[in-house]
Amino acid sequence: MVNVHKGVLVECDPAMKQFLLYLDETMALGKKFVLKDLDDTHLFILAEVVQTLQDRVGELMDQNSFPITQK
Amino acid sequence: MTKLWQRSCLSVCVDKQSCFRVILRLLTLWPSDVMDEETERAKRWEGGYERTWEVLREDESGSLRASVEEILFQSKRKRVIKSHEQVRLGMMRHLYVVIDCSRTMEDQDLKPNRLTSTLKLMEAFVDEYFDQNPISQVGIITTKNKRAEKLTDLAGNPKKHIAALKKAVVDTVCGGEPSLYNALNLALQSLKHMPGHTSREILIVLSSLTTCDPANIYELIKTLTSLKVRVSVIGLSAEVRVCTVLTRETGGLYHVILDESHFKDLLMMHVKPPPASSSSECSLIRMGFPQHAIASPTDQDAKPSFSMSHLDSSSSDAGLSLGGYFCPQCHAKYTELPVECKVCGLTLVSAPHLARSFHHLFPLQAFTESPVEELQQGDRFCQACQGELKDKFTFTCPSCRSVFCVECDLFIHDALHCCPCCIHTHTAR
Amino acid sequence: MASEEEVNLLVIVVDVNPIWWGQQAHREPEFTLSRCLDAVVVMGNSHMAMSRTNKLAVIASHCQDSPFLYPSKSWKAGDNGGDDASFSGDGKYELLSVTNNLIAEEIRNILSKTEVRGNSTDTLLAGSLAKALCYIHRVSKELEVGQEMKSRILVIKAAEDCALQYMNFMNVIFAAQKQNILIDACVLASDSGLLQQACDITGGLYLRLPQKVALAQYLLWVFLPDSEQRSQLVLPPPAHVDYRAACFCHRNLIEIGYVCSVCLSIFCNFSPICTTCETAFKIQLPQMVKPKKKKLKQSM
Amino acid sequence: MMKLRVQLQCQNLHKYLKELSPDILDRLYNHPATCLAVYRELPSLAKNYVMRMLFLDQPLPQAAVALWVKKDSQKNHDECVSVLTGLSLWHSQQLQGGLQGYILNPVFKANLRIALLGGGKAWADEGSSLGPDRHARDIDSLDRYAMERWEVILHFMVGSPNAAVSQDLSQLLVQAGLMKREAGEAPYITSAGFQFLLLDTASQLWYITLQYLKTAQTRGMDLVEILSFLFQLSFSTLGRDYSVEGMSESLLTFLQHLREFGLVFQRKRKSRRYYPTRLAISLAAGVTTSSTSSTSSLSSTPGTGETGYIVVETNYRIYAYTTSELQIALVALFSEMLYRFSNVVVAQVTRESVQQAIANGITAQQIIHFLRTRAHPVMLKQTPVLPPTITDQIRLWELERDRLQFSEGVLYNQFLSQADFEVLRDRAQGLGCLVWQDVAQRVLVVTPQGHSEVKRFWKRQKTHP
Repeated sequence: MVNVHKGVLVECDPAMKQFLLYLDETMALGKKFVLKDLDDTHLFILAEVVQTLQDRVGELMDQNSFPITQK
Repeated sequence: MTKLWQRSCLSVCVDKQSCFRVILRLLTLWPSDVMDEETERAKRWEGGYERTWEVLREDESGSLRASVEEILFQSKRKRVIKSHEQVRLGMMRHLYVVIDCSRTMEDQDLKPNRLTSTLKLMEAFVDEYFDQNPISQVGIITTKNKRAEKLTDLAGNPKKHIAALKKAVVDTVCGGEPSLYNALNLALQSLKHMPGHTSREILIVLSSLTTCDPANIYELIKTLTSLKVRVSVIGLSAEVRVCTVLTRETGGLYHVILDESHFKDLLMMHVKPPPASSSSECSLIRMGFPQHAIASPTDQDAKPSFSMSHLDSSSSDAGLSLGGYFCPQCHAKYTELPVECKVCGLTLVSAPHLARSFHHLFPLQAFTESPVEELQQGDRFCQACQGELKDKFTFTCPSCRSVFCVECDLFIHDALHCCPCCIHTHTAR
Repeated sequence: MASEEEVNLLVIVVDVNPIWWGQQAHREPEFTLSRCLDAVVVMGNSHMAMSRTNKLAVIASHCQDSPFLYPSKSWKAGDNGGDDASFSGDGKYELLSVTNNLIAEEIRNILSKTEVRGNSTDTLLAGSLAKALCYIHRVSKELEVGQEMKSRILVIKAAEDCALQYMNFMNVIFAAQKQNILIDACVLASDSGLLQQACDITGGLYLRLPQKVALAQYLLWVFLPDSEQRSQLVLPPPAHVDYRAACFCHRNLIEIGYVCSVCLSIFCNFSPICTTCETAFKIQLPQMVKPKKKKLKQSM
Repeated sequence: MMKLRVQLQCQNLHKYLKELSPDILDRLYNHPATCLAVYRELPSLAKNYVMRMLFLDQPLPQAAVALWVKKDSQKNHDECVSVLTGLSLWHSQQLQGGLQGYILNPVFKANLRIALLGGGKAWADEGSSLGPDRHARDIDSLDRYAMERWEVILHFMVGSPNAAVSQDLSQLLVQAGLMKREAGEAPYITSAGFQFLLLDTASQLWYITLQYLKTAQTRGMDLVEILSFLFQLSFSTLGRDYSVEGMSESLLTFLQHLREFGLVFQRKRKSRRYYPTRLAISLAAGVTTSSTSSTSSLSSTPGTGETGYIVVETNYRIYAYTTSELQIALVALFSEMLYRFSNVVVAQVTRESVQQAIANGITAQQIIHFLRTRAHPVMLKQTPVLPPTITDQIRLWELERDRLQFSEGVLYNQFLSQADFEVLRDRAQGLGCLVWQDVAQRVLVVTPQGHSEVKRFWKRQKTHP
C-alpha cells in the first residue's frame, strides 16, 4: 500500500546530512524529525522543525567560525 | 682556479697572525684602488635615500604641494641627455649574453626567483635589442656546474632566442658554481671570427659571488682585450673584484642591481649601440633587399615552396608557404627577414630594418629649457600636442624655435626621434 | 570614475596641399577639396556617433604646417563653447554640429591665411603624423586610472610622397608601431610607397581609391570599423609592399647594394669613401681593377 | 519560512525596446535622438552594417551581406541580423531578380542621417532664444545639484528624517518594489531596495527610468514622446540651457519629475529654461553598463564627477573617505563601524555584519560590486582591485547560509510494484510537480501544489486499473 507523508525535502552536502542525522538520533530537538533518509544528499523531514533546524545549523557554523579580525 | 677577491680575503683571515695585516691592506686598498669617492657614494644603496626630507620645503602656507610638484616634474625630466653627438657607433653588433645558472640563481630576492626574473627580463631585452639593432646578432650562453653551454648560437632572428628563453624558464635547473672563464672562452671562440667592422660584445649577468675557473682568468682578459671584445657585467649580488678588472680592461660597464626595475634599466642600457672603438675597421657590406612576393590564393599557378630557413630546423611545421622573400642573388626563399642567405651568404634585409637604426646615428638634439613666463599668456600651447603648457618649464627646439611641453619633449626624444615642427621644412633630412 | 569602455581615438590626417587640389579642380571638377572634406566630416561624425567614448581629432596636412582642425586649441571638449553661432539649429546631434562648424571654420582660416611658397606638390605628411602621435600620446596620458585607449590614424593622401622625408617618416612609423597605433591610408592619387610601408608595419589598411567620388562610402565601408571589428570583416587584401631600398647616391631602387658599416648609408656602387659619414673604407682586395664585380668578403 | 530571494533585474535598452510593438518603434524612430541612442546600443558589428547601408537607397542581397564577415565570425553575423531584425531596423525585401535583400527601415535611416549630417528641424529650442540667462549655471554647480537631488532620493529610501520627496516619486518607488507602504505608515525599504542602493548611480538611474516608463502610460503620458525627450536630453550639451518652448503639457510634467530626480536643473518651477545635468547625459551611458551591471562593470558613477572613496584592506577593514551620511549608511549596511573622523570612517567587515546584510536580501555579489565600483583610485591601480581574500570570504559567508535547501513536498513510498511507481511518477512528471525520485527504492516527492492532483489520479488508477 502506498504511504503518503507531508514534509520538507532537504538537500544538503553529505557532511551536513550527517549532522542532521546526529541531531535526529540524539533527540536534540526534543523528538525525531527525519521521516526518511533518501540518499547521500537528501532527507525528508518534518515541516515544523525547519526553523529550529536552521537555527541549530547557524549555531554550528558560529561554533566553527572564529573571529578572523581583531579590533 | 681564481677565487674571488672577497672570498680570498676571508680565507686569509683564518690565519690569525696575518689577519691584522690583511685588514690594513683592505683599508688602504679598497677606496683608492677600486673606486673613487664619488662612485662610492652612489654605490651605497642608502645614498639615494639619504636625507630625502631635506628636499621638501614648505611654502608660506605650510603646504608641501609646490615642493612635491617640483620633485615630480624633475623626475619626469630625468632623461639621459648624454646622447653621444656624432660619435661613431658600432651599428653591427655581435653580442653574447652569458646567464649565470648557478645555485645562487635560486635566491628569491627577485620574484619569483633570480633565474625566472632574469629570463623574463632577457626576453624583453632580446625584443628591444632587435628593435634597436636590426642588423645585429645575439647569442645566449648559460653557465652552471663549472661548465658553460650555448643556449642559442649567434643569430639575427629574435623568435628563436625568445623561444629558447621561454623553454629555459621551464627546463633550467640551477646548480653548482658558474665558470666565468669557460663562459668567456666559449663566447670568444665564436666572436673572434666575426669581421672587423662589427662590434664584439659579451654581457654577463652574474649572480654568484664565486667562479670556478680552469685556468688563469687574467690571461683570458688579456686575450679579450687584444681581440677588442667588450665585456660588460650586471651583478645580481655584490661587486666582485674580478669583474671590476674584467670590465675595466675590456672597456665595458659594470653595475650591480638594486632591485628588479633597476635591473631592467641596466639591461636596457645595453640595448643602445656602444660607441665604436676608434681602431675598428670600416667597410662597405654587400646586402640584398629582397621584395616580398605575395602569391594570391586565387592564382592557380602558385605552388607552395619550402623556405630555406626551415630546412635544417627540426620544427614540426613543414615550412611550406606560398609567398616569401627571394634572395636577389640566388633566389632562395625565406619567410622572414633579416637573414643571411644559406646558399650564397648574402645578408638579406629590408629597407625599414636599416631605417630603424637611423635615429642612433642622427640623434635629435636636446631641446633648451626655459621658464613658461617667457611666453605670452595666449600662446601657451604645446606645438606638438596642442595641450596647454601648465608646467613651469617649456622646451624649445633650437633649430625651429617651436615650443613643447615636458611630456612631448620626452616622447619626441624617446620614441619619435624627430622634431615634429622641423619636419615641416623641406630642408629636413 | 573609470569607465570600463575603452576610449577609441581616431586621428584623421587630411592632405590639403593647395597646389594638388588646385590642379585636381581642373582635372576633375566633380571631386574638389570641399567634397573631400565633406567626406572627412561624414567619417568623423560616424566615428563619434558610434560610441560616447569615441574621440576624434582632425589634422590638415599643408605645405609648411600641420594645423589641427579639431580639437582646436581654444576649444575644449565638455566646455561650453560659448559662441552660440556654432549651433546649426537643425536636427544634427549637437556635439557633431559643434565639431563640424569648428572644422569648417579652421579650414577656412588655414586656406585663406597660408601663403604658398615654392611650388612643391608634395605634402609633408611626416610632420602631420608626428603631431598626431604627440597628440595621441598626450590623450593617453590624460586618461583616468583603469581606462584604456586604442588609437589609430587615418591618412587621406592626395599629393606625391616627399622622398626627402624618408628618414623622418620611418622614425614616425616605428614610433607608431611601438605605441600600437594603426596607420590607415586612403590614397586618392598615385600609390605611396611610404604609406604602404607605414600600413604594413603598423598593421593598418592601405587602399588606393578606384573612384575618388565615392570617397565617403569607401571611408565608411573600409576604414570606419576599428581593429576589433576588422578581424571579423572581409576587407581589401594587404597591398603589395615594395621593401627595396633607395640608394643614397642616386635614389634608385636597388635589390643588391652596399651598406656602410658605420652609418648604414646605402649605395648602389662601391666607393672607397662613404659620402655620408666620410669614412674611408678598408678595401679588402686592393689589387682588383673592378672592385664592384668582386664580392666583398662576407661576414660569416 | 522558505526564503525567496528577490534578485534585482536590470534590463538593458534593447530588451526593453524589443518588447515594444513595431508601430511604437516606428514612431520612436521619428526622432533623430532616439535613432542615435538605439544605434549606439547596437553590437559593434551591427553598427558597421548600418553605416554601410546608411547611404544606399537600394536593398542589398542578403547573400552579399552574409559575405561581409569572415567565415569564423559567422556567429556574430547571425547575432547582428537577429538584433537588426528584432528592432526592425531593417526589413527583408524582394529584389528584382527574386533574391531576398535587406533594406534599412526608411524612417530610421532618414533620422539617423539627420542626426549625423544635419537637416530636419531642431531637437529643442535652445535657451539663446530667451537671451542670456542672468542666473546661468556652471558645470560644477550643476554636478553638485544633480548629486544632491539624487542623494535625497536615496536618503528617502533609507528613511533619513529630513529627506522628503514628492508623492509621485514615493509612489514610483513603491511601484518599483524598492519600498513598501503599509496603510497609514511611511513607506519603508524592501530587500530589493537594499540591493538597489548598492548599485552604481548609472544603473540606479536606468532602473528607475525603466520603472517610470512602465508606469508612464498609466499616468496618461505618451511613451514615445517622453522616450524621445529622454534621449534628446542625453545627447544635449552639459552647461547649456534649453528652452521649454513648444513642450506639451505631459512633457512639462515629465520635466518636473526629471527635475526631482536631478536630471535637469530648473531654477523655478515656472522657469522657461532648463539645464540638463550630467545625470541626464550619462543616462545613455548607464544603458550600456547596466547590461553587465551586476558583475563586471567597473564604472562607479560615470560622469558624475565622483571618484571612488573606499579602501579595502586585507585585514577586513574598510576606510571610506567620505563625508556623505548616505555613503556611510551604505557602507554600514554590511559592515561594523569602528571609528568616525571628520573625513573618513573606518569599518570592519565581519561574518555577522555580512550575514546580517545577506539576511536583508543583499547578495555577496552586490556587496563586492559595491566595494569595487566605489574603490578609491589608489585601489584601482592594483589588480585585482579588491583583495581576493576579502571577496572570497564574503562569498563563503554567503554560501554558509546555503548549506541546507528546503523545499516543501509530499513523499510517496512503499509502492507495491515497479509498474505502479512508474505510472505515478510519469503522471507527476507530466504535471510538472515531481521534485525528487528514487527508482530503486520506489520513492518520489511531489510539490504540495501537485499533491491533490496526483492523489486524485492515484485513486482513479486504483479503482480502474
